[in-house]
Amino acid sequence: MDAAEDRNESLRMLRDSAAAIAPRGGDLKRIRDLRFSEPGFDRAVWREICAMGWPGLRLAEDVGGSGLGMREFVALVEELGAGLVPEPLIPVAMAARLLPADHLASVLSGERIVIPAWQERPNSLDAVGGTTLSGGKVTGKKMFVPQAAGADAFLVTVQGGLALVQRDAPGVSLVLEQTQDGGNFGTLSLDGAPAEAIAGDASDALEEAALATSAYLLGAMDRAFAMTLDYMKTRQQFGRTIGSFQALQHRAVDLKIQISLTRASVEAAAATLDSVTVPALRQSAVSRAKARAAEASMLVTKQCIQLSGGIGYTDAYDVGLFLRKAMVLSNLYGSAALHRARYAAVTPEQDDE
Amino acid sequence: MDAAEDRNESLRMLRDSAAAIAPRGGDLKRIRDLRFSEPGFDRAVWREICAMGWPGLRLAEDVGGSGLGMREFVALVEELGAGLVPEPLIPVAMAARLLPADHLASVLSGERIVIPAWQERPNSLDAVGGTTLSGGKVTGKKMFVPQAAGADAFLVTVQGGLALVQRDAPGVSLVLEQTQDGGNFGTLSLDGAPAEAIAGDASDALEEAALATSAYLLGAMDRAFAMTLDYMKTRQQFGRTIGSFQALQHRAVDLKIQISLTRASVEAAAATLDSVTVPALRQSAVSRAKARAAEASMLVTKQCIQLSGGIGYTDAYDVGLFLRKAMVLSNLYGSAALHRARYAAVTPEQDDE
Amino acid sequence: MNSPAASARDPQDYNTLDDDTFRITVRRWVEANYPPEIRNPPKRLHWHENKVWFFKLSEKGWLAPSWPREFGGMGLSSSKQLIMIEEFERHGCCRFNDHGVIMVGPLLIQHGTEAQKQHFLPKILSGEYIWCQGYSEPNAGSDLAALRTEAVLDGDHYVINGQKIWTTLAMDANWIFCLVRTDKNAKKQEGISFLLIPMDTPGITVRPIITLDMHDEFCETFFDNVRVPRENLVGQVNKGWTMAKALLGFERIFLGAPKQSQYALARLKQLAERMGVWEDESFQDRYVRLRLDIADLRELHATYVEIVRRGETLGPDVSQLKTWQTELFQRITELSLEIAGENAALLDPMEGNRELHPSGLYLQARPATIYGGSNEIQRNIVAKNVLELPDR
Amino acid sequence: MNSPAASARDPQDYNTLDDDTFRITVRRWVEANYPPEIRNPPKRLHWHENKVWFFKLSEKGWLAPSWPREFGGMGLSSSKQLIMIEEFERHGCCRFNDHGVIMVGPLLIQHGTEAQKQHFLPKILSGEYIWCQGYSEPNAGSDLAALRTEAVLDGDHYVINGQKIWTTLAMDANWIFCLVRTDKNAKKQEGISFLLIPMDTPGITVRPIITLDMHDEFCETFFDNVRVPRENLVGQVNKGWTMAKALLGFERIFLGAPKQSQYALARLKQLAERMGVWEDESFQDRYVRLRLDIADLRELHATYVEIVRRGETLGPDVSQLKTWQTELFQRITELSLEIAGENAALLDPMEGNRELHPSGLYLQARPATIYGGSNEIQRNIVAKNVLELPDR
Repeated sequence: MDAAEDRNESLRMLRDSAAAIAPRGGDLKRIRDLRFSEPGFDRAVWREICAMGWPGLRLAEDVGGSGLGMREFVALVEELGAGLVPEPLIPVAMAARLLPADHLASVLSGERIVIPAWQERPNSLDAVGGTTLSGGKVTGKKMFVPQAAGADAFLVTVQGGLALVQRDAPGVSLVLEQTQDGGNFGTLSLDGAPAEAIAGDASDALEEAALATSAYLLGAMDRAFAMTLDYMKTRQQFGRTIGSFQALQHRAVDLKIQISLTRASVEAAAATLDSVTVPALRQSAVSRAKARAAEASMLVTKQCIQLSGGIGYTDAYDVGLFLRKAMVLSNLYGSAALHRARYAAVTPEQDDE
Repeated sequence: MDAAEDRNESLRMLRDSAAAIAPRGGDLKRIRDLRFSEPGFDRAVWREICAMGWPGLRLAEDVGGSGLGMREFVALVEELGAGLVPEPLIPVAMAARLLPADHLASVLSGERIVIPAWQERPNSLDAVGGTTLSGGKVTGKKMFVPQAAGADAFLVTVQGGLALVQRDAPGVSLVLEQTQDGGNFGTLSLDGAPAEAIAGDASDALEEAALATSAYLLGAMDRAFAMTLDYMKTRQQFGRTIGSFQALQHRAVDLKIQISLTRASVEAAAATLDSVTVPALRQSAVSRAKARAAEASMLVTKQCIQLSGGIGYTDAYDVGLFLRKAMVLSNLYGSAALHRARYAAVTPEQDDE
Repeated sequence: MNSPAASARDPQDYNTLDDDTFRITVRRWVEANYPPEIRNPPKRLHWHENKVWFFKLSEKGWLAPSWPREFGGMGLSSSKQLIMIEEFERHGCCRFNDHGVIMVGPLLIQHGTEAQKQHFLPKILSGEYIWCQGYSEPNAGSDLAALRTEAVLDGDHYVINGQKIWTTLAMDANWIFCLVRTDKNAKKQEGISFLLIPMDTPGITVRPIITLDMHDEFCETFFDNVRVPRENLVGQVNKGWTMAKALLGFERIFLGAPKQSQYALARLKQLAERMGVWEDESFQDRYVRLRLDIADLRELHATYVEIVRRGETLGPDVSQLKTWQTELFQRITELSLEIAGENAALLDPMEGNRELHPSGLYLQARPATIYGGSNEIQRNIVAKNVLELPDR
Repeated sequence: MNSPAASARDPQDYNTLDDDTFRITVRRWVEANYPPEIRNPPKRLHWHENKVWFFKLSEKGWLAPSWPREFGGMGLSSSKQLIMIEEFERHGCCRFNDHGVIMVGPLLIQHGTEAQKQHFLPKILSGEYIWCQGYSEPNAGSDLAALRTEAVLDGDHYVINGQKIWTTLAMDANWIFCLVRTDKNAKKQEGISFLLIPMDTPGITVRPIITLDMHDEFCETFFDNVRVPRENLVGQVNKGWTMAKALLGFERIFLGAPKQSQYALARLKQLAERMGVWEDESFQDRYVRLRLDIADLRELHATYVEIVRRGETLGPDVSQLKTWQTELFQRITELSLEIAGENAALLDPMEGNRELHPSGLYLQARPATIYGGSNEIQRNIVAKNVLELPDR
């Protein structure tokens, strides 16, 4: 019991520390101001985040990390999702899991931002693809690189390993597209770009990023829902608070159920990643969580718009920011459909019973 | 305008005439008493039905029919669905469409009941199958023959035509299974049974039966819904009429919408059968109507049970009879999934626009 | 605002043509005259974009199919009007700034003074006066009768104070027709009047609202001691509510038309092909359901069109149509987002192809269940006025 | 009613075992002692069918895991109780006539007089007294506090008149524990008391209710001037409501357990294989959604079990669990009917295989959203007590 209580206490402290960056119930002015800017986040805030040790939370203490587990990381990221924090914690933490010790210091300090570039086609969880590294030169094309505008270097997955490519190296071209949340995706074309070979395989780091994204979506949908409940408790129509209308009440309950299922699923998956090494079991848990988080976040945020009525359709209303975030993250690191299919493929039937 | 008004007037009269067998808003004691009996319907009532000319409604006047169209047949059958009339009008009318003139008199008078036996595997609309007629003997197996317990003869589809088989002929064996509505399905095994060859193809008569079944389901769900609305207007809980609770009101509206869609779909399909000869267009219209009627009737009747609360779960409560009827007819003459697939196969995309 | 072309009166009485001939006549004219660059616009166009079509219709004398011929309309029967709408939709004609033709004209023809008719109707047809609608307010949305923008008589003028919201294309308009409260002590629906107000009257401020899909179709309109002559009142004082409700008659059948859903389904198909899921059995399974939902919507819509064609009044059950169509439209755009993969995130169309823009269409579909009476209100209407479910 | 075997007291204190050892102990005993012919019954069994298992447990001293050892129970910790439940479920043990053990025993232990405890508790454990529950009435379903069955004091006896409904397995019981109205003038929830009534008292009539799935699990029970001694009152007069509510605590986590849905899913798979649709991509697509719905239910359920394990009280949010589980259970049975083709119509199992009975399972799933507090009530509870949405 004591160990469990200790752990709960440390999770609580971690969540509290997130308030420094994403004040609970705080306004979203900073988030709004950063939208559609480049790089789409604030480098100074990123350094604060690094000062708190978050990109290295999962790393061993001897390489500058905090030695904590996925349960802690997920708890933290959920808080950041509630605040729609745009700084690239999830991709950088993924890169940090893959970089060798001698590359970590500048990344963990925030001096350099390294973003993984692993994806080569839409709707895919294949972390390798066809990009090649040969004679110190990398050639290939990577898509949907998140918050790419802020990257100093890319950790590119190649056949047989990884390659670290500086953004300003010759043969590197980066095309940016804006995303609904005000951030950006990069398409990275590598044409014999000089690169440093890094040993390793991104698959497991990708699982962690997918689960962290689920937690971010959980935090986001929960906050959007809380804001909508507040609105329902104050908005008057027909001489009544709209939250008193039973049809809206029951719809709100259905959203609450989805949020509860997502929380249970995400937390159970984090516990699995912390305790189980069998790849199929890890993938099964992550796919379950991401499939739920993706669908639930789209459902919850779209209903929050509907429950807010006309005001919900204005860009000026904050709930819309959460909908846009769900649109960006739902299909990133695998859509619900992709994760459902993977769940079916890796999960033996009897595990359902 | 006059022609349309005349037609509407004749439809109204036909609907009114149905009240002789299925009194509007009448109790369902007769229906209840006949359940799980053999043959599952009342031969005397069947003769009344025949006296009103319903099995021959679609036949030309010179063979003893009324020369009316599918719009009329569908209007009539909808009323019978509202009264859950168990007499085998749909299968016998199907048989009547296929029998030669010299066989019709005894069928249209109600003296003999001929039921089509066309199906050889579940979930199929193949009206032919593998049953063969050779040298006046028929061999094969037919399933899901509706109200088979009351048949005097079966009109069996065989390769290249039809075969009329007397129930008591040698080589005929009929196994009955009870159905949820209190009727029965027959499995008909024919082992060299003597049969009379009849020229023809059951495909189009099968379309008519499928559409009529949709209309029956429409009548049934509409009546179940009306009964449930009455209950919602009278049942008191928490000092209020339960029909005043907004969550229940909105659910009732969603059911109403499904009923309205079904009505529009069934009536449009009947108009198509009355005016269009292209098989693909006819199949498309029928599949659209049956797919909607099957799903809507299951949705409406199950929700009527839920809206009725505990009493809805008793066999003694009449709404349950409509649920059971929907369970029997939803998948008969093609399930919703089967008809959706067929709709996709036969309907060119541009017809959607 | 550009200076308008002269409006014409078409000398022909099209009611004398049979339906097919009329349909062909309309189709040929539209094909010859509609500006191709604005076919099937993905968003509602502004005046500067759609006025070329407005003036084409105005010059032809086809701007107001429903108005009586004596006022410059075509005086068409209901069934002929529907044929025109069908042909315009078929060709992908845009909606122009039509509040004058659809709302203000019929209102004045029925309730206006002789002087109002003579002044306003020609200027509506010529495009000199372009209108927006001032109904909703921040605290009077679903509960429209709770509106509080106030008009107080001061000599020969009304003095207006308050705020309207969701005034469609107010920045394009030079006149607004407003519901205002003229009696604060009356019961909610009473004490409301109809006023016509020039947008350049001192004290009016218009602020565009940026919507979720980053469009500026809607505005907020503020009134600060705005003075208009009392002649600008339409109909009787304090009787505006009844007049406004009558004008809403057609809206629900319009919002329930299958066009939006059909457009979205065609985009879904394009996207599915592009994403390589078109052949997938599980996609096809969901796609055919949507096809059937539209097919049945088309039949249900046709039954309401038939009522209009017969010249009968639509009952409250037409709210079913609006509810089903708008939610179907949304479901189609939701499936589009699901299959779009990471492209669902993009702000702009995929690959520069405006027909491959699942995020845009998804966001555009959101307000369909909110405007024109939210679907919650539509369900209340059906529950009470069609199903006759009790209040307590 | 058969004469009961003697009940035993198990001398061992199982709380001293570690969880794994205890689990193995239970598992071995169940495997050795559970009658194989009643594993995984598709319907609730009657006393004549399930009593063999009841007496096995009674003889072993394992009938009442939660009761203190002094009263003949096992005195197990919450976590050990959960292990027992899990092992029983895992093996497919039937539910027996357990109202005495689950409801009446704990009620008496907390609120009963010394005499009541001494009289009733041993007879519950021995199976001499078999109980049913008299709560719901025809006009007091969701609104249970509206109950009207009345008990009027006449000297040393209460005289009971009224009607109960949904009295589970009343025909098997020889005692009923009833909520009755003892003060007609008090507010709804007040004025209700708890009475224990022998079923053979003159004036009691039991009429089975045939349910949609043609089972006779439930009854109506009529009281016509039924006289019972006033000593049969449990706890204070007019305080029955509070006691009854406390007894309902565990019900929602029980009704929210994934077992029903898991059972239904296994049947769905079997049916899909039989119908030849198992490999279809579109079926698999829907099947995996249901698998995931169950998987997440399992995780959510585990969080509530954890609360119980820690000995804490469940909050109103447990209503979410009951809502989700019961509707999921129904959705699974609905898909089963869809794929069953014409077999969906059959009254009896397909091919004589009781595991292939889609229509039966479909009907059995219907009341899950009605009993134990209808899902509408559960949603009201969450809306008001968890989301704190207002009443006006």
